[in-house]
Amino acid sequence: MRIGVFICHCGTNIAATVDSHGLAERAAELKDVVHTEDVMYTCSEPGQAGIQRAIREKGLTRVVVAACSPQMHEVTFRRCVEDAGLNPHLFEMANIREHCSWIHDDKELATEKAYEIIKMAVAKVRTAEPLFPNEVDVNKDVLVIGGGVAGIQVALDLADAGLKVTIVERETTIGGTMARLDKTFPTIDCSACILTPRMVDAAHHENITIMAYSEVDRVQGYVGNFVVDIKRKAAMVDWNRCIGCELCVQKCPARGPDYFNAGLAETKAIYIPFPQAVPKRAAIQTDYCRWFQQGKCRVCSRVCPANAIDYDQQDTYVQRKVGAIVVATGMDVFPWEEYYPQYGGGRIPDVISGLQYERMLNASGPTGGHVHRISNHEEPKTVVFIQCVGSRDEAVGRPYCSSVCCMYTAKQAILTKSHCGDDTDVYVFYIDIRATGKGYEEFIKRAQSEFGVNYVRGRVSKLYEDNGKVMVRGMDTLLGHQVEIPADLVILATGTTSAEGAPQLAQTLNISYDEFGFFKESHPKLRPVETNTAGIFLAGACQSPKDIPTSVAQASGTASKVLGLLAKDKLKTSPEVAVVDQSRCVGCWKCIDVCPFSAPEKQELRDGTSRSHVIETVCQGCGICVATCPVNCISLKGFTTDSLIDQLEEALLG
Amino acid sequence: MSGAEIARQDRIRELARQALTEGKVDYFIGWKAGHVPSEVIPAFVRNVDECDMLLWNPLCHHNLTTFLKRKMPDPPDARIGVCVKGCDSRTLVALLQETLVDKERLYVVGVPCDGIIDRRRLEKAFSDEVIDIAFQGEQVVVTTRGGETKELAYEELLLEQCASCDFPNPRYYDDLAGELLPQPEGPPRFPGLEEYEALSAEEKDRVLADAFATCIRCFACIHVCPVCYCWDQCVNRSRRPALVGQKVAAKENLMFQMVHMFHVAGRCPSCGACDRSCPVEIPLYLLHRKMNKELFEMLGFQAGLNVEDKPVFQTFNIDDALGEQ
Amino acid sequence: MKFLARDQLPTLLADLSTAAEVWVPVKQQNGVVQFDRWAPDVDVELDVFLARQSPKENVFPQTETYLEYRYLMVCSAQRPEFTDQTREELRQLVESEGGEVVAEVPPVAQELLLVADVGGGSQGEPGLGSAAGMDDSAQIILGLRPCDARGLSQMDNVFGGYGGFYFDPYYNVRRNNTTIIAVTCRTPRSTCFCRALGGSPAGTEGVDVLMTEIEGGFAVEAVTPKGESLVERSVFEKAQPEVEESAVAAKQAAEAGVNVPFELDGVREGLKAGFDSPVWHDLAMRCISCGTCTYVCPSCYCFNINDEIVEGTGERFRCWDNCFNPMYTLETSGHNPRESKHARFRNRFSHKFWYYPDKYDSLLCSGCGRCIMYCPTHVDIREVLRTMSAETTAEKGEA
Amino acid sequence: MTDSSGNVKIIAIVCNWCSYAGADGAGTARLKQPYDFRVMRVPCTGRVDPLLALKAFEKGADGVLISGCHPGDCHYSEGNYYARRKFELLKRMLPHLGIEPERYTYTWVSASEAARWQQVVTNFVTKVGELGPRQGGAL
Repeated sequence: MRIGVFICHCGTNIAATVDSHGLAERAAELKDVVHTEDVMYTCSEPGQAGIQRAIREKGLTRVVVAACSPQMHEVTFRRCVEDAGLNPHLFEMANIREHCSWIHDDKELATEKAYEIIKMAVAKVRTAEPLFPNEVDVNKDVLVIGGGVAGIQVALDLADAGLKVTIVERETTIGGTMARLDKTFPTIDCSACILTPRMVDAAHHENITIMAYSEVDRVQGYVGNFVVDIKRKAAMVDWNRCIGCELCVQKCPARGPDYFNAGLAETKAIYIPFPQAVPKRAAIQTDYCRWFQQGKCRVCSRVCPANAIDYDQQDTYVQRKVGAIVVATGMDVFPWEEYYPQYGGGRIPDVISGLQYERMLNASGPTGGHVHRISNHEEPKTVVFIQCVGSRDEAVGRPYCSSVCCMYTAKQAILTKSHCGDDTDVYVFYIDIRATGKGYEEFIKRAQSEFGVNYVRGRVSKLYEDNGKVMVRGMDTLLGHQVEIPADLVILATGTTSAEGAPQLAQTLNISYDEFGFFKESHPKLRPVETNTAGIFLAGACQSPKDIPTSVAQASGTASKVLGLLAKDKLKTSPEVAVVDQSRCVGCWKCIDVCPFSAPEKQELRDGTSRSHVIETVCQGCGICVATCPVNCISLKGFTTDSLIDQLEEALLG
Repeated sequence: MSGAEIARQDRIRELARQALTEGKVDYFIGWKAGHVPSEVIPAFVRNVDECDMLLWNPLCHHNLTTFLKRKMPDPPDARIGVCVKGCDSRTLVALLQETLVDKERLYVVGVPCDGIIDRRRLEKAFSDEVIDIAFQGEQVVVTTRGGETKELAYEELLLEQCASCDFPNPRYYDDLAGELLPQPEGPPRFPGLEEYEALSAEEKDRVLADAFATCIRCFACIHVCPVCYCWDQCVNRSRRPALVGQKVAAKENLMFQMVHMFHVAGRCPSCGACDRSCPVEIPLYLLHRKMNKELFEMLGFQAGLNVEDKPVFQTFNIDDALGEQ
Repeated sequence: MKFLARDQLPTLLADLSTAAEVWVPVKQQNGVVQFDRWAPDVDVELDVFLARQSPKENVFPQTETYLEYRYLMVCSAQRPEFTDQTREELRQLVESEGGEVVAEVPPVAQELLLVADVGGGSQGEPGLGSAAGMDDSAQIILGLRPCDARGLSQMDNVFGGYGGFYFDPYYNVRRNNTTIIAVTCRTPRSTCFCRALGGSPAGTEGVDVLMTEIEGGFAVEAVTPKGESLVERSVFEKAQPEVEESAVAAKQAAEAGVNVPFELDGVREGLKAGFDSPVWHDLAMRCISCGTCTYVCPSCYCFNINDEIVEGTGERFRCWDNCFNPMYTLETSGHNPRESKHARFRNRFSHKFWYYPDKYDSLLCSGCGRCIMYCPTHVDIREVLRTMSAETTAEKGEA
Repeated sequence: MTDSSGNVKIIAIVCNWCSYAGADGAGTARLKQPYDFRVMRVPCTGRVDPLLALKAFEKGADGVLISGCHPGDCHYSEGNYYARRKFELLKRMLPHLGIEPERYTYTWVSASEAARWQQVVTNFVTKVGELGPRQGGAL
């Protein structure tokens, strides 16, 4: 055995607190180590070339790189040693940066710790065995979860490239948040004019199936071979018959809150969210339906010309087999009412959210595009916008910037002027203006100079009703004095939050999410649209707050990653899987009990006895069976019990 | 011996005879007298005319379920009749839960049990060899080789676990030898731990270090255990992985026992077979009974109660409320 | 013959312990009697008939380190080739480390050499596999029964190079430094069968001094020259004639208490004839295949050898093994010729009464009965031997 | 707090997907941590046999910390559910084996909880440090 150890300086990232050169000398005394060197940047081209040269010239059979986290560069170095003819699994990383140099100050102690980390890695690599991946067939169909603008973009890109795509959308129509917007910044073009043609494209595309009013219930399998159970929620309307004529909606006597219009209006118990809905199909909100609540009515059933109403409809489940999954579940509006009592907590009628105002501005919205006060339906003369409600505010647990509010507030301020006239006073309370996109800064400037919107830097401390007005009390921090504005209408630039149910979906998919419910990308810079679960990708605002241009751009990026994955006919599976030493298996079948993936199976031997056998391409390498097997005859390649014990001994006895 | 005990013994013989006559089993496992009357040993009866040597009395401590586990039946596909007490039946249930014994090849005679006497404690009361133990009502008459005779109260000689038995009746059986006994009420009891539990960490460490320094790694505790069935493949012997050091020294010996304990966790009902079999009398119950106490407090779980249950570590509950921080 | 007054026993032990480590049966906290180091505050337990284990471990420890070693990296990054200079460097290293080079493995592995730190014990002179480094201080074992002493004497053959076979340095260093003071049995148990094997509760095989309990003290006889010099001590009084008479009476009483449950003649033949007999299956039925019987046996001697190593530093040691252990006969191929329980079971008895006697001219059983007492399922060696003897008769009868 | 004396030996067994990444995050954020712990990476806490933790104690560890994904967030969906039952039993048994309860803990740290990782490690190492190296030891 000939082990080479390469110790990285990482510029000064490691070398400032760890004596990389000294470590190279010490590591040379470790058993089986025949070559050591310290390198300025091991991951650089010359650094990697140095490793390959040492493998060739010194006949190295194992390599340890002591540098950054394996999550950063394990793949890089595995490829590097493989190119030099070594099996990539005869390589091990010692993380002396994230786990040592960056968290310590004392150079002597940090160097000692780094030495032990290296010893543990050497001990681990010593028992490493060459591993070889398996190949599995790839299913080239794709599931897109969420039919907003990002999901539609991904679906269209993939479908255009020839892949079969299924869009699962939990509402009755695709379109997502963008469908609820009036205009888009910085161009002030009509949101629907951009989006609805894309929705129609998706609906008519021969490679796209839209499953609206459906949710992902269960996901099994692995990259290239997912099996997804989809729940089709009962709409109480047979969508194969419904023609979207809306007769039922017109005649329905019962009303319920209107999610699509952000609660600004009511809708009928049987409804179609908006005229351009795709698919344009009716659904009954049973909570509000008289038939379901009181057992009488059935008006819709009587008026339906297509005989589509089905009061007995049940949820159904369908299964789809796909090779990749794109999560594009978007975002929700921050529920400001719960968090901002100082703004009335929702009890002042003329204080509304940005999305409500968006619906008010919209010509097909509940007010027909007419801006008025909620309290008395009069046109407002003074309109105040308050930014960063539910963003950049640690007091409400939202430290992040929602990234779209500055821009949509400017847009809405401009639209206010055009809807209500120049004589309407418009104020915007802001902390900072973030206008980093193309044409964004110019757009803000236009709002200020061309449209005369008053930007006041400062937070609003309190909103209260007084004499028919909403009193806006705040601080103008530039002028340094209190201001109090009697407003007719106050619009809160409510921030974005992760979509409802996002953590549950993440658990179903086995992907990570952050404390706010946004899904985590595999690496913010290197793998920004991948998740840590192979074959599952992200697009749009489900990952972090995004505006439309960014969502669409990312969606196309995601589509290209999916295409890259599915361009292969076969996929290599990780060889770090469980394997049974059948000569020692006692056939207690505990492994079969505990495996979440059904990877172990009973295999009959020639002598008639049965032993456990792990199907390599099904095994995901978690090792639950390994910890469960009483005779320890299952070992997890790459993480054998012996290698763990060796590491323990190095850390404790050395 | 009480009338009930005699009735049970008669019934065991009768059921064994029946099973053998009908060809239901190839052999029947019960208890019989050893080389001295004070000794009761496992009996393997193949012929009908041997059935009369089967015994039932408070010396029948052996958990016969151990002879059902892997590699024990001879021939391997034998159809076996077996007697089980309440505690024994729980180990059988644990094996059945894992489908590691074939129900179809098994004929189980359940024996309600009033409690087994602690022969070890009894013997320590004499310097001479105890060769006869007779039961007369509530009294136990003990005779030594030298001819000394003493009468002792049955109640006071019971094994600690029997004195507070929660399951005097078998949990699983095909036929019953005798009437069922009243089922004790209340939560399960885990006797004999209080004194040890009250010790400081340092004192416990001392007790265990002393106890396990005497362990000779004979594997009696493991091989006698009905739910420890890895036989030749026991990881305690394995060099790859080398989970347990092969040196016979206190640390390694305790680790050895930890392997046993963690591997039977969720399936061990504290039948006490390991404890009774240890040739150097290491108080194994301190570990195994404690483990069961903790499992009960942790998840309300008791091993080997119902065939359809899953052993506690082969399943989970999303709502497990445990003590992680 | 000498006499030792009972109240003089502590005086004797104190006297003996000045020159040697003295081991006596002691009742442990849990009531189990085991051999333990004597010290002034330790009570010698002679009432309990047999200690739980014989003092086998005093001459044949359950775990015994042969040697410790570590790898020196002579061909590490600093010393890339194995040259004369490397060899010289190594020589110097060895000098400073106090070990011995036992292997050089260039150029195949090119990177390591093995250095033995010690031979035998934990510290001392170099010398791989020799007993040079062993602790060779004297020990005296007092209070064991004649069957235990006989067990040791039976083991002597296998370790002592009998018949030109292997001479085990470790065992013999200890054995030669050990003095055995046995005590005649007072109350033999029903499990005793020394007499069936030609022994006696007052037997002297392997014994240096035999003490027999009589009224007021012990009748003391020296059996070997080592014993002769021991009983020279002043604590021993000259025995009066009645001491001798009492001793004879005590021995006779003990003899009378030991059963002869089978005839030794015919056992070996029976085992041989019945090797393939199905009766082994019945006999082994109760066996749970643990190793208790062999580990409490005063004459079972099997062991295996292990290496445990961490980062170039290792230890080679032996541990008791037993024929019920699956690895006892496991072959590298994975095949185990004694796969089944009955085959392992058969080996134990055949070895003690057939294979060992054939090779070492000695039985390997002294009839102490511990295996009967401590077997978790009370497998009875007497029953096995009786049954197997009958096998011959049956065979002969048929013939 | 930062770099302590180095007189106790602590093993931190962490899962690859959550806690290892969380520890990475703590490093990236330069969150100072005590010196006395060594990280061992496994794919999932479900891979961790409680006997491995006992082995660490047997080999001389003064403390063992196991950390994985939060329940419900396991990369393999169920690993930490199985693991926590075993870890809890171990936690309850260790004091019974003469090992102070402060010397062992199991917890959940997600990939985004860098600060939590720092806090978990610091608290644990501080507590074990206060107890000092383990004396004697049946295990």
